[in-house]
Amino acid sequence: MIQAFAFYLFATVVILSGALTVLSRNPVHSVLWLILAFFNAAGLMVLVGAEFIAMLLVIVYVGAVAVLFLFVVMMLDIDFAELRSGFVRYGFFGLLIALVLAGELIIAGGAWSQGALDLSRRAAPASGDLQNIEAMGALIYSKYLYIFEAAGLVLLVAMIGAIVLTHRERKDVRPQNISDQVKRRPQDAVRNVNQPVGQGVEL
Amino acid sequence: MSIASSILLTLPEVILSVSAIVLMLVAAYAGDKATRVVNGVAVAALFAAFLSLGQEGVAFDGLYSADAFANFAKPLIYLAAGVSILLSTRFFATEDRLRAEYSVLILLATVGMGMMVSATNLLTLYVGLELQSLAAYVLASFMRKDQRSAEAGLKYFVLGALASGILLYGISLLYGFSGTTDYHGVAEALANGVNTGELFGIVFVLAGLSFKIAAVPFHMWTPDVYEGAPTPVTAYFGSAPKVAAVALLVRVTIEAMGSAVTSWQQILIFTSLASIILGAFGAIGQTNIKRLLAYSSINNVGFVLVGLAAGTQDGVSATMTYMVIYVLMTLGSFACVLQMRAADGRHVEDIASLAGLSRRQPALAAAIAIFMFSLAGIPPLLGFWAKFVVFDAAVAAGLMPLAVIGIAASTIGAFYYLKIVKIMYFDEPAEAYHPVGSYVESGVIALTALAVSPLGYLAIPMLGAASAAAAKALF
Amino acid sequence: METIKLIVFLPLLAALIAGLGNRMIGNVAAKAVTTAALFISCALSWPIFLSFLGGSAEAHVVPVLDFIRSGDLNVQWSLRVDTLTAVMLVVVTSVSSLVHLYSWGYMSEDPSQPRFFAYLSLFTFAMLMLVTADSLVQMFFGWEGVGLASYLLIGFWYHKPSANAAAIKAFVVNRVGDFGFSLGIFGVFLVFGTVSIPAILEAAPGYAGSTIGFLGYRVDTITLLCILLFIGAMGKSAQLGLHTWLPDAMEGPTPVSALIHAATMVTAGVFMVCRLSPLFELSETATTLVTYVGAATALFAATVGTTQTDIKRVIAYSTCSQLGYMFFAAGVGAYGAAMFHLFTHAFFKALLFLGAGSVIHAMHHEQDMRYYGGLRKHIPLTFWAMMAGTLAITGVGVAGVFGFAGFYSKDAIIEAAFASGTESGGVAFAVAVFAALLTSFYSWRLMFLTFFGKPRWSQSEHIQHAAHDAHGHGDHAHGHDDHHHAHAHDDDGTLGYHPHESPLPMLVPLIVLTIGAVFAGYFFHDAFIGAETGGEFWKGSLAFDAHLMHEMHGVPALVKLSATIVMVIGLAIAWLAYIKDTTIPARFTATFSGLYQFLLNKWYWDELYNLIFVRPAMWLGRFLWKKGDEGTIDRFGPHGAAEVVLLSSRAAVRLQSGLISSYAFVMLLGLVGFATWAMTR
Amino acid sequence: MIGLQHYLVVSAILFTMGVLGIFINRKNIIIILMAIELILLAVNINLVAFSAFLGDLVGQVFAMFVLTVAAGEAAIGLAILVIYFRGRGSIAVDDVNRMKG
Amino acid sequence: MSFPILSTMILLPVVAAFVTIFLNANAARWTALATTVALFVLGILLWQGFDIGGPQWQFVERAPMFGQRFAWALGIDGIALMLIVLSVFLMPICILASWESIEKRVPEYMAAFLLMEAFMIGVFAAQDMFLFYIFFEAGLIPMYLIIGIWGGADRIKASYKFFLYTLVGSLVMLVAMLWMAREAGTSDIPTLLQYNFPVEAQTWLWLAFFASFAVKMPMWPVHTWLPDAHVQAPTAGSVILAGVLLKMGGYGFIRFSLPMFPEASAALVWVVFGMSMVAVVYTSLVALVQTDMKKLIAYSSVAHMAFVTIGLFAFNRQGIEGALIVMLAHGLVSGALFLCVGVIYDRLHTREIARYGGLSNNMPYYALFFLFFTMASVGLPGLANFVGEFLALVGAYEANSWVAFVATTGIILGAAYMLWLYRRVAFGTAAGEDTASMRDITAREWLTLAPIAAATIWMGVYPESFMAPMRNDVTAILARIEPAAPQGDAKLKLGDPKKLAQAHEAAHGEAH
Repeated sequence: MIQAFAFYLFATVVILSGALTVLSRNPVHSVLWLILAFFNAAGLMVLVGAEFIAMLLVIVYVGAVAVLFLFVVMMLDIDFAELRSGFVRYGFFGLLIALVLAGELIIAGGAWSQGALDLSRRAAPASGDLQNIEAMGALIYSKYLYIFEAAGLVLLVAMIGAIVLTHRERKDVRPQNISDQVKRRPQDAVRNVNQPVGQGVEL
Repeated sequence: MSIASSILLTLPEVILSVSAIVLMLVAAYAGDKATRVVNGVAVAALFAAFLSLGQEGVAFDGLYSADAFANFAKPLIYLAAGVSILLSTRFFATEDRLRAEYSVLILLATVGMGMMVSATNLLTLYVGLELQSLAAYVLASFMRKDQRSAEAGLKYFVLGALASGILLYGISLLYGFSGTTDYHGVAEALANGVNTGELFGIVFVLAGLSFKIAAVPFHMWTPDVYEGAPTPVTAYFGSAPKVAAVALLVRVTIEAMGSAVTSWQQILIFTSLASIILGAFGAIGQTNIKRLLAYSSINNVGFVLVGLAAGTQDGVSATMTYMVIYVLMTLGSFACVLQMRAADGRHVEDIASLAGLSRRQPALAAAIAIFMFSLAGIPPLLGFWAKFVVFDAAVAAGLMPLAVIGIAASTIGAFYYLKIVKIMYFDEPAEAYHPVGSYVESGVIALTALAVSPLGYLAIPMLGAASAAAAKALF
Repeated sequence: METIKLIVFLPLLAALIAGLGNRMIGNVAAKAVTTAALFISCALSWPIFLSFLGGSAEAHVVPVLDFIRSGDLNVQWSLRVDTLTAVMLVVVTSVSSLVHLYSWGYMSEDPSQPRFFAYLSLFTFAMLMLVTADSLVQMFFGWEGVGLASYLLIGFWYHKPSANAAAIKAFVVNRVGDFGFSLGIFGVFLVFGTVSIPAILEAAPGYAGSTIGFLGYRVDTITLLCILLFIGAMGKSAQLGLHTWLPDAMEGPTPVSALIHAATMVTAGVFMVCRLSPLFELSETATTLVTYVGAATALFAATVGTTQTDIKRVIAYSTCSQLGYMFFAAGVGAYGAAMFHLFTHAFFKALLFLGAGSVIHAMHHEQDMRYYGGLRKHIPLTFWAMMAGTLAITGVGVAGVFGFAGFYSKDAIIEAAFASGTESGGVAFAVAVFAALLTSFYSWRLMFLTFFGKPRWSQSEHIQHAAHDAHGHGDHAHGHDDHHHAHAHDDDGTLGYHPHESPLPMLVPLIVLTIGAVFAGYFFHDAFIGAETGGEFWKGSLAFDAHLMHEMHGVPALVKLSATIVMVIGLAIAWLAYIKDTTIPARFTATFSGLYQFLLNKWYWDELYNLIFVRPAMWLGRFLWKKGDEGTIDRFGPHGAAEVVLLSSRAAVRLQSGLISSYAFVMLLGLVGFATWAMTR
Repeated sequence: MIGLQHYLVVSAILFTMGVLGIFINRKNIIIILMAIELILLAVNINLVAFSAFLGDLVGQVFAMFVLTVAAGEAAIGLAILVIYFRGRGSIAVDDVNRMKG
Repeated sequence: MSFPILSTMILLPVVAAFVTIFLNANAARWTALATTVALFVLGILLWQGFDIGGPQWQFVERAPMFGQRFAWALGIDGIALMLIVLSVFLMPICILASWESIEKRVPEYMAAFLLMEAFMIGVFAAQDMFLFYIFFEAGLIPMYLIIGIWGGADRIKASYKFFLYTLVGSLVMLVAMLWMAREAGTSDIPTLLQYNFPVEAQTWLWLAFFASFAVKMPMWPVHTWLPDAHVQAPTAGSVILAGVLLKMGGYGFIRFSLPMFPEASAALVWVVFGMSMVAVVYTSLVALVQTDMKKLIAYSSVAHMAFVTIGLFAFNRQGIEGALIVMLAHGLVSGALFLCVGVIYDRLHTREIARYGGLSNNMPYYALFFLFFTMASVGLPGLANFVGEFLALVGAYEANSWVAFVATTGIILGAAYMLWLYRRVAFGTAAGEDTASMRDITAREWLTLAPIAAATIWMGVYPESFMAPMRNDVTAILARIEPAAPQGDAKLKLGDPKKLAQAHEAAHGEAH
């Protein structure tokens, strides 16, 4: 009963906040609604026992991605007054199509109840003995190691990309010279001077 | 299978990712000065990856398959990637500035593409696809001072992400209703009858992948991105990712959905015809050569799908043959586009500037003419062979209406290819181009032109055998 | 080498030499070569004819070369010599050689003489190929060849628009006939499986009464074939309906008119009908048609001839009319008579034309008889030659004693028509008698207007021009002004111009032909139409009806005399109107102006054809071009398709709005579309 | 009892809203990026739900990778957005149409 | 294996074309001339070596160098032989005709022509269906360039129309070929000629091939590309277009449509006949009112080609042989007519008929040649066209009297428009000073016209030389199609000779 209540609460909130994310005029509000949606989605996941994903959602998404969004929104210094309001590009027709899509997706999901579950092809059946997080770890570092490594490359690409695109070499500041920095030794930077008291230092 | 032997099977990807990481460090360390060296090493790495191909087997518990099909597609991808690295040097040197990250991103994208064509699991498919896509988004907006480049990147990114979302949703449905992400598992599940959920999974996956190959109606990004992206990047977009995406689509449709041909064949037929026709119509009014080639690529994808729609081993073989020839034509065409430079050295993309090229630069004009006639599928150029095999497959599969409509529509396509030839050969000369004298570009043009010339027919037995072997691996 | 080959191919050789040599070899060489060739041919032809006359020769075929072999269709180039051919050979080579000779004089001032002589020889070659044809295809070759030569010669003075128009008209109208001829040949091959004339004639009786499908109808086979072939004959022989080209053809030089449009080519149709007479005999419908067409032509042309003022046109209509005689003679079965008339007609009609040419030559290319008059004294030789011709054509003679050429042949035709006893024969007889009256009238009218009365040439532009030239300049732009006196006698209607007799090369042919016109009938009538001798002479080369010939000799005396009677009446009317009281014609035309105009305008055939064929064809051509090709086929075909493509292209480009949201929307539409399709499938 | 069906419905609605958010929006590209996050969230809910109801962990592993990729995607998306903004000084959706046709 | 003469004939011009591009104008001219003459000599050798009455396919070469789907298979029968000879005969003449009139970009021009020649020979020599297709289509490229670069003022539209029109037709044919190759398991033409395709499929296949060949031919109503292309093409381009390219359509009919789909051909014969009948009358009338010389001749080509289709689909020997001869003869004669137009176009640079006139005065030899070819064109017996048209019409009459009736009107209309043209150009008076002062044909122009004239007479007087090599092939085709031949409409019924004889007697009796 509690579970059902929790589900409906989370579901309602996730949908509402999702809608408000899209509909908000102020991007800052949108980000905040998005964060709310993530929290509630995490809640939904917890309900089916996927604690790890739920945590990831909160930590990675809310903690990093959503904040990144917020950061960018703030940084871009957009003149909100100039942003046109309204979202009636395809108006009624667009909405209709979207409703059709939603309807079809729901019907598609309904297929679940028609056919019996066929569990014969499961690749990684969940066993009761392991915690969710443990089981995930076991899978990721063994069976899906390859994917895990690839995911690392994805993040690497993201990193390179973000740097390549946004890193600006400013003319008014001295550029960082990595090799100089790395090559720098204490003896280059520090001079031990045995300075008599009362006399100035020759620099 | 041990991890070690699995890693050995993925050796090409390993080589490429290690090189990418090393080169990234070099780039970070030495800065843009090292670009030429980095580019050279990257091409060498691609060549090394090519050399390391040839093993066959299933790695990582069915996540990855090194088979004849993958070994057919990968050299093509490496070739395209290598050429687009080679072509980039001079372009960026004149237009923007040389940056070493370019080839690193290409290499990483190539790793992703390797995963795509070797994927036998939806998970591999997704990650490989994203690895490639993310790199591509960056590459599209690589010339960050150029507003068109940024706009291209933005459009590509937003729509690409939407497509990924659709694909993922489809994957989730397929996974949920078949209980597995393994291609063969999915195929088994589909063989027992396709329920609505699986059907939607199929449709969504096809839709997502159609975006990657720029098939109608998921093609809208193509002209804008092709136009906005830096030309070497456009050359790359037109070749390598297309091969990877097509190969991926082929593998998914045949290996994972092969048991439910009827559920997707009609969709592919529609997409194919729509692409052929819309690509042709769209290209006619264009004044920008890159945009025109974008529509041309949409048009060509339509023909590729004709082969795939057949759903037969012949069809797959034809599709892969088509891709080989298409890649050659695309790389050649873009190399030619790179030679289009105004007197002050700026690159121009205006078709009108080609006017009378045959008198100013007869060799270049001849090369472009060869590519255009070849793209139009006029014999005796090799482009005809590409169309021939796909339509042959379609006819053999009994898809007569598709073949007839498709082939008739290719006349419309011929119209705009002819226009280019007309401008170069029939019109009065416009302002002369800046002399280029890049051996790399000239070499690429010469080699590809030679390959799609009638001499290319001599390679048909080899190509036919290889593509047949590749196709056989999927059945 | 058989003689016949020499006869036929010498003119060709000469034509090639003169034609290709053209200006390189010079006038004299060209003229000499062609004329010599023709005289040799002529000299070789007469022995053949005489040997047939003497009964010592047999019909034979000389093969030359394979022509077309296609399955059953096997056509050879070959030369057939039999009586019919022999008759034609002498007619063709004799007239032709004389015309060649005549042209030395007549064309002496023309700058393109080699071309002219080449054309003449080419014509002769084609005509000889025609008459020696053993197969219908070779006959068609000759048929078209003479058409070509005729075209070239009519249009010889190509700077004259009227000559060009006449040339084209001649060719095209002949083509209409050839249309029928061709279909006839096709039909013959379909029915008989061969185009060899002897084979056809042999097989023909077996097909009597058979029927065949044609344009959806079932018709009698032989009738169909005969009619189709006869259409060809109508075209070439200028029979009513397809006659319009012949008067216009007078635009060509006069020797051409004499050779082609009087003596030889136009009789090809008669020749063809005679050649195929066994076939025609099998179809009563066909022969009846031939009779009626012939009679109608005879009448029509004779009526028109009475009103024409151009000397050559009068003779041309006369020719047309005489051809009508020949056809209805053939139609009633008197093929021998038809050929006989052809034979005699060749002589006297050539004579008349050449005589007319002599007059024209003398009168500085003035052809209008209204500007002649009193020429008897100026050009007496010409006058006498013309007189002989007129006597011949009007058929002057006394039965059993002597007659000019036309007397024998024309009377034979009139009698045969009467004797045939058929309805069509009766009609033909009546028409023939009336036409003979008209013939007499217009022939004498010509003579009187030209040679009698007072000179009227002061109004002629040609003469004025010549006189002016002579006054203005000492030089002789026109070579025959030599004896022209500077002082003019305007009061006598001569403008001081005195015509003079033609040079010798023109007179010799006149004299020779005069002999022919006078004696040809007398000497040869036995052979051609004798009831007993005829069959022996023709030796089956045409369907000689000895029975009919017998009948012919037994017709009532009134019938026999009818021709002579009407001749006298015609002469009398002409004398009254043009000698006695020259105001009669004007009064007559004023009274019957409708009839006069009708005749003067040649029954309005040209206008009619112009209205129903020429102008509609042009209009239709333009309509099909502008409205058909450009307005419909291109508009809805390629150009329309291009338009649609461009419109679609614009639509496709407009779809590409550049907006992310619309792109996404299209993707969504595609997705929903696919999903919906997949669900509802 | 809350079944899989319920989750799928939630996911479907979220997905639709995400899609709707992309093309119905005229104001701000950032919101489009967020709409994409919503779509991915919908997918994740789907995967996790399937995973749970199948008793198969692959779905969750998949979701994890989706999250990883999504993070990278967000980073790159925002980077592109930033350079775009630098060039044009605007991120209004309707302004992103310099190239068309 | 003997010397691969056919391969040589295809590859030699390709190599020469490649070389030519790098030469200067004059060297290019001479190279092209030398190559085409060499090919002509090879063509004569081919004719010499052809064994009449020998095996149907001679000079066979087969190199399966293109994998499974098609092979480099060459070989000729008599029909192909004659068409190859026609091509190599016209080619040096084309080069000569372009000697001076082409001034810009000569090397490219010559290269285009040499390529064209290679493809033409390839079309006729191909023994593999797909190889045929490749050559068939490949010819579009050089022709497109020839029209587009060296053509007249409105050349671009014309070149597009030419290219796309013919392309769209043949693409449909390609689909049919693919189906056939799958069905029969081979693309080898000799094998396919013996293959019996299912009757219900034949109709579709036939229509697909028809789409291509009818356009190429061209048949009404898909002929409108031809006048445009002819008008705009340079002289030599028109010669090749009229002389050889149009023949590919007829060749296609006789090589594919008839023997491979006899039942469909018989069933659809009304389509061909209908279109041809309309073409004869329609295009002749249109030709009558043209004011542009080349357009007039182009329209006349359409009418002449209708004789070819009529003959081919007459289903009898006369028709087919006639059609073949018309193809050869029209190749010569219309080519020569275009050369004639070219001669005066080079002098006055207009094709407007009204600008000429009275050329007989200042250009007598030109007038003679023009007259000669005009007469040949109107089908004067003794010249080439007559033999073909006559046989074709004989065949047509055997098939259907309506067709023969309507088609034969073509000889009237043909005479009308050709003579009307000739009259306006050669007769009358010159339209201007410039017209009157044009010089007569030069030695080079003699060299282009005289050989064609000689060939025209030869073919007209002794067509056996040309028909003999093709006879056995026609027999082979007839053997394929005769079982399916539709019945003619003549249906000769013999009467009762006895009754007739009585009737005759009776008629005579009355006369007594």
